[in-house]
Order: sequence, then C-alpha cells, then structure tokens
Amino acid sequence: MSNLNLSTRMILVLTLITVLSGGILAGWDTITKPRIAFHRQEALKAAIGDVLPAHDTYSSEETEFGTLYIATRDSSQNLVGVAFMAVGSGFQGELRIMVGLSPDLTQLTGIKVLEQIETPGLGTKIVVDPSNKKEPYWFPAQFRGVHVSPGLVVVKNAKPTQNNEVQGITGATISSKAVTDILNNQIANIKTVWTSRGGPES
Amino acid sequence: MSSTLSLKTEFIKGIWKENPVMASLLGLCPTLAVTNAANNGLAMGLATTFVLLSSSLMISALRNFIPHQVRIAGYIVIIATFVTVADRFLAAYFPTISASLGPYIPLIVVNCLILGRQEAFSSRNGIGRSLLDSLGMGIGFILVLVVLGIIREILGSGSIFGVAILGDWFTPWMVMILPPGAFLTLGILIALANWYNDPSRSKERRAAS
Amino acid sequence: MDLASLGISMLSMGGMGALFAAGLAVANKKFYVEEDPRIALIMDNLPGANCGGCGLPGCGSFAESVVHGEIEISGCPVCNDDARESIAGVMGLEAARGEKIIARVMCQGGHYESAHKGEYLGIENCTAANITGGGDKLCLHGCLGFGECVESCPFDAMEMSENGLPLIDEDKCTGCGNCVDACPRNIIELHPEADTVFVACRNTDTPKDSRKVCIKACVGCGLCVRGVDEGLMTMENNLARIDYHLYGQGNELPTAKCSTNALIVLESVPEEEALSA
Amino acid sequence: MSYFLIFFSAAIVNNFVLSYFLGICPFVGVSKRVSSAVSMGMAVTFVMLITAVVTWLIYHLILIPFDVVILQYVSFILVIASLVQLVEMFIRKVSKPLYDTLGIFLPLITTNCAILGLALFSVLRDYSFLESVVFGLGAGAGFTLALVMMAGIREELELAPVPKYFQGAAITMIVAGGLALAFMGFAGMI
Repeated sequence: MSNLNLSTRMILVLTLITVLSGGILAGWDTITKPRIAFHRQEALKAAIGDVLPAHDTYSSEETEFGTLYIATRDSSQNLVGVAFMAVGSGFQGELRIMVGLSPDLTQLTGIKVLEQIETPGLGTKIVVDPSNKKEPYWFPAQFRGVHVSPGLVVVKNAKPTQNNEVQGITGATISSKAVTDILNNQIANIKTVWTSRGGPES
Repeated sequence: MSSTLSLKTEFIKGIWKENPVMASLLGLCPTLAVTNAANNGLAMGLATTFVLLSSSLMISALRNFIPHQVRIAGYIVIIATFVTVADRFLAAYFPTISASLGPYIPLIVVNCLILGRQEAFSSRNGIGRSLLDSLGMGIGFILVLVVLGIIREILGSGSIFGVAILGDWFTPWMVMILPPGAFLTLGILIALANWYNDPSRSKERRAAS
Repeated sequence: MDLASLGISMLSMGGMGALFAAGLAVANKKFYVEEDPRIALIMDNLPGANCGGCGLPGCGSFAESVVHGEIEISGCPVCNDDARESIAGVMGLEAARGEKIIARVMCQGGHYESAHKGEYLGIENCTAANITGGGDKLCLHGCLGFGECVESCPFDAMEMSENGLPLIDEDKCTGCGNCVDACPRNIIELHPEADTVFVACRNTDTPKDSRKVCIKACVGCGLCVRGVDEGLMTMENNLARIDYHLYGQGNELPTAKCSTNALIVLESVPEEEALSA
Repeated sequence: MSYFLIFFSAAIVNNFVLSYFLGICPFVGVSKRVSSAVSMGMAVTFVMLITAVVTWLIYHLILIPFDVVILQYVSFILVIASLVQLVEMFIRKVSKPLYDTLGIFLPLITTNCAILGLALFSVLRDYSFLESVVFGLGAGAGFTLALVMMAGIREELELAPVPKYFQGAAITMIVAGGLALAFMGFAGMI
C-alpha cells in the first residue's frame, strides 16, 4: 500500500473513509428514520390536540401556505376546527406556532408555540411564565376565544377591552408583537385558501 | 513519541491536571453554550464523551494508515460520522434531550477538544492508551460541564436538574442564563483552579498541615 | 435498508472525498515548501498541545525556533526529560542539562551567629523588615530570616532552617533566579555547581564594627587576599571578592586563614550539621 | 429579509462569538495582538465566504435531490477541513511571515465552531444562495470585530494589575463576559 506515491495514497485513503462513512450513515439513517418520524408525528398530534377542542380524527391537506389540518368529531362528522402551523421571525430567531381556528374562522381555539429561541426569562414567557405562579401558561391561554377580525392587537400595560385584543408581556413587547404578527398574516393566508377551496362554512 | 505515562496517570490526568477545559482551554464553545441547565450539560458531556471514545478508537486503529497530509480531513470525517450517529440516536430515542440541546450537538464535530486530542494523542498512541486518555478527558469534560451547569442553573433559575430548590424569595439572576453569565462563571472557575493549583500556595498548605 | 439510498449516499460522499483529496494532492505538490526535515522530527517529540507555554504560538513555531537555535530546548515547560533527550539527539546537541546552575546563600548570620538589637514586631517578611530598619539583627547586610526567598521558589527547593537561614536543596533547584530577585538584601547568588568556595558574607562595615554584629562576618582583614596569587581575590570596601573565572584553574583558596571563617567551602551542607553551625 | 438586515444581524445583533458562543477557541487563543487578530479574522472571513457558497451548493444540489440529508454534517465539515488546509498551504507558500504570526491557529480554523455553525444556520434558516453569502460575510465581519476588540482590550490588559490567579484565560473570559453584555444591548434592533 505504501509503495503507491503520496498523492494517490491520499486520494485513495480519503475516498475510502468518506465512502465508509457514507455507508454507515445511510444504514443508520434507515434505522432511525421511522422512529424520528414517529416522534415528530406524536408531537404534531399532541400540538393539534392542544389547540383544538376535543376531536377524534384530523385529515391533513396541503396548501401553498403549509399543511392544513381539518379536525372532525367522528360521531357527527361536523367540523370541529382547523389547525395549521404559523412560522415567522421572533426577537432572536425563528418562531413556529401551531394555531387552532373555529370552523367559521372567526375565533381562535388556541395556540401553542412549538419552537422558539427567544431571550431566556423574557421572550420565553410566550411559552411559559415561571414567575406567574397561579397561571404560568397565561400568555398562550389568553388567545383562546379571541376574535381574529380585523386583526389581533397586543395591548401593553392595560387590560384588553376589545374581543381581538391580547395582553402583551411586559419587557418582551417585541416577542409578544411577533406572535400576533405571525398569527395575523398566516390567518389571512389560510382564510384566502379556505374561501378559494370553498370550505363548508367560509 | 508515544506517551510513557503509566496507564493510571494516563486516565487520571484528563480529570484534573490536564482538564480539557480548565487547563488547556479546549472545547469552550459547547461548555459556554449548553450549560444554562445542568441536565443539558450532562447530556452534552455524555454525547461528547461517546464521540471522543469512538473516534479515538477508530483513529488510533488507523493511525499508520492515514497519510500525514490528509490526517485532519480524515479525522474530522470520522468524528463527524460518529457525531451524526449520536445526533440521530438522541433524536430517535431521547427526543426531549435532543430538542433542548438543539443546534449544539452537531457542533461537537468542531469541538476543539476532540480533534485536539486526536491530533495530539490518539494519532500517536495505541488503542488501549488512547481510549484511557479519551475516557479521562471525557470525564473531565463532563465534570466541568455539570459543575458549570449546576452553578448557572442555581443562580439563573433557582433549581438543580429542574428541581426548584430556592424558594420564591430568590429572584433568579437572568444574566446567568444569558451568554455573559456563562463567560463570567467560567472565568471565575478558571481563576479558582489557578488558585488551587498554585505551587507556592501548596507549600503553605504543607507548612500549615 | 433500501439499497438506492445507501448507494447514493456512499457514491456522493465518496465522490466528494475523492474530489477534495485530489484537490489537496495537487495543492500539496504545487504549494510544496521546502522545510527543514528536523522540524518535523522535533514536532513528533513535542506534546503537540500548542499550549503556548514556551511563549510561541504553537509547537510548530517552537520546533522551528529550536532548529534556528533561537530558543533553548528546555523552553518547552511541558515536555518531559526523555522528550528533551530525543530532541537534543535530533539537533545533535547534548541535552540542555549542561552546566547546572544553583542558587547560593552568601550569609551565615543566623540567630546564633549574629547579634540582635531587640525584638522585631513588624510585618513578618523580608521586604517590610528591610524597609523599616533591618529586622532584629544588628548587621544591615545579612539575611533577615523571614523567608521571602523560600516563598518565591516555584520548585519547592528552599526551606528556612531553625537558625533562620535559607537552605537550598541542590537537586530541586533549577537556577531560575526567583529567589535572587525576591531577596531585598541580594545575598543569594546564582553559581555553577562546580564553584564550591564562597565568601559567605556581604558585610561591608569596618573591621571594628563588623566584629560587633556577627561572629562569621568578613571583617575585611585582607589575610586571604594577601595569601593568594595576584588578582584571584580582591578586597573591596572591607569585603573579600573571588574572581570565579581565575578560580576555576584548580588553585586553592586559604579557607583555613580566615579568622572568622567567612571564607568557607559550601558543599551541600547536610541538614543536621547546618543546624549546629 | 433584505440583505442588509441579514448582514447586520449576523455581524452585530446575533454576533457569532458573543451571543452564539461560536468560535471561542481562537477567540481566546489568538487575540493577544491586534495585528494577528486582524489577519486571523480575514482568514476566517475568507473561509466562511467560500464555505457559505460551497455548502449551499452541496445542500441544494446533492443532499436534497438525493434525499441524503443525513450526510449534512459530514459533507460540510469535509468541505471546511479541505478548504482550511488549502488556505493554510496557500498562505505558507505566499507569505511566510503571515503564516508564522497565525501559526497553529490556521489548522484550528477547521475546528472553529463558527464556520460549521454558519453552514448549519444558513441551512436551518433556509437562506437563498445570495442570502447565505451575505450571511457568511456578516458572520465573518462579526467574528473579526469581536476578535479585534478583544485583542485591543487584551493588549491593555498586559499593563493592568490583574490579580495573580486571574491572569491569562480567566481575565479573558471575564472581559468577554463584559463584551457579551455590551453586545446584548443590540438585541431587538432587528
């Protein structure tokens, strides 16, 4: 092996290592891919369950703005609500939020922030607020039942009065506003898709 | 020159005397980034040690086979392969940990500690000795990560491993979870280590004892 | 395990590997820089941790400066002795050990020998004592006895004897010179191991005064200077001086003649014997 | 996002070194003199630029079409390692003095987390080709900025009476903590 001159030996060895690593990784990928997909599916199901009222099954439909999950209750086949993912940039980085809308697309049935890298302790309050002992999830919970038209509005250091207003987090206005902005424009997208698709109640 | 230390000191040295983070300042990126919580620190330490052990096994086995010019490229590919294996393993079987460690697992590939150890040690010594050295270094690394994680977690969010220990009276120091806290805590830890290892100080201790 | 993805991933990785290896091979040829082969040899013996302890940005540049002779082989604090042997072998020099330098204490005025002017209640360290009037001994040139030199020694080579004088362990002493700088009275000097005879005193008082302050002071009587051939020893303001360059040629020094045996042979004074001095 | 925003966020707001902890090893190691810090910064920026280009191509032309995304880390790091070795050989051939000042820190660029971090972030954030190039430039500029500032401070530190046990790495960490605090002030500008 060492009688070959240096450069061919270099090429041979490096190629061998890379091919070997490619093989190992491909094999490992096929082993772990189903499990990872399974976990992702579980997380999705849990998220949808959080944002929509009780439902038995949901069908997913691809739209240009991401997948749309239509949840129905088996027994009566009537529409329980619609869920979809809203993605946008928050204060530090990307925010991914699962959103649930009532069948008539006028009221939110709930939101859940899946991924965020906001400032720990401040921006992270959009998920959970440890300092508020009695109601740590107050921020996402307050969205339940809020009207989306004409658009969600963040109210700072005052109690929300209108039915489309939510209470902002003190010290994390940018994060709170980011959440509502992301929701507003994704809801608008879904509305257009929903109407063009001719949903049961548009 | 393969190292001539006895096997025991080969292992022990990684833990304190040549502790990767304290003594030779390697592997700082994950040390600072992930230790805002002790369990993250532990998980990152274990993942790094797994990669360190497996890659030093492979590299010390192939050390005469890889020509000198491509050694860095070759080593780093081997390390990256094992990191991907570890990353997918965590994602498949421990999704919660994988979520909390997030982007920092792939950064184990470029953890200066691992390539540093392979270059300085595993590429020159036999498999047994390299494994011992890597194990020592790994444990040393885990120790520092967990200690740093505990300190930052106690001060930053009043808990250890997620269990709240300080009551409501303690308002957590937000800075400890943020980047500046990491730098400061590590700086003070290194100063403490210098104080402890200072030869002239050990004379006093001997005189006093 | 569907073979398609396995085949593709191996193919793509292998392709990339080959491409970059070829690139490196070509570059290795085109950018080849002749380098002193000894640098590579020395590099193998160095720990390779690039810790910067030698003050250079890494083992590569340390090896290079060793080859160019800009730095001592012992400049690398980390590598152990046999690494230094093999580097010296590569360089064709004999090991850096060479002339061993040891620190010597030029004073025998311990509690027993020197007269005391009272009890010193000030800060227990030499610099403070030196500033505030010279500690508890009458002699203003001798050892203050508070052990600042012992404090400064990074190699644990020094200890204070009961008699209040620093004792130097010759094996541990690396001749680093910390103690020389630490002593406010400058009574510690670095000498090659070969020099064994010293004027173990730094007192420059007149013969009358120096007798009062210490029984082992060099009073400046000049007996020794007259007893040896020209230039070997000189008398400078009541203190005899040895010219160590001339001293080397095997000529004897009249240690017996010295009435206060300030001129003494200072080999490694065994522990107990020094105490009874 | 407009290109300026990406550049500004990578260089200042989310500075790679001070808020993402990427590239700390050279940051602590090289930043003793401003001159070597600048040359190190240039070398890193250069490698980052090419890395951004090559990794984007690999990701979008090989990994996604063939659905072998698992090779992401291995292929990226292979690119970086080979690039760095090429740069090292090139610098050693072209200007020996620059090579000497950088010394060991050239091969250490391979293990510089900032560069792999750059490649991973541009994939994570799904940047277009031009966006990832600007992102590479921004990250390089941010890295150089942090390095040079640190070098400037550390040159002052040589004269400052630093307590005995804090000398060397400990004081560097604490100074970096101060810098990180200052850089946190930029947060929220974008």
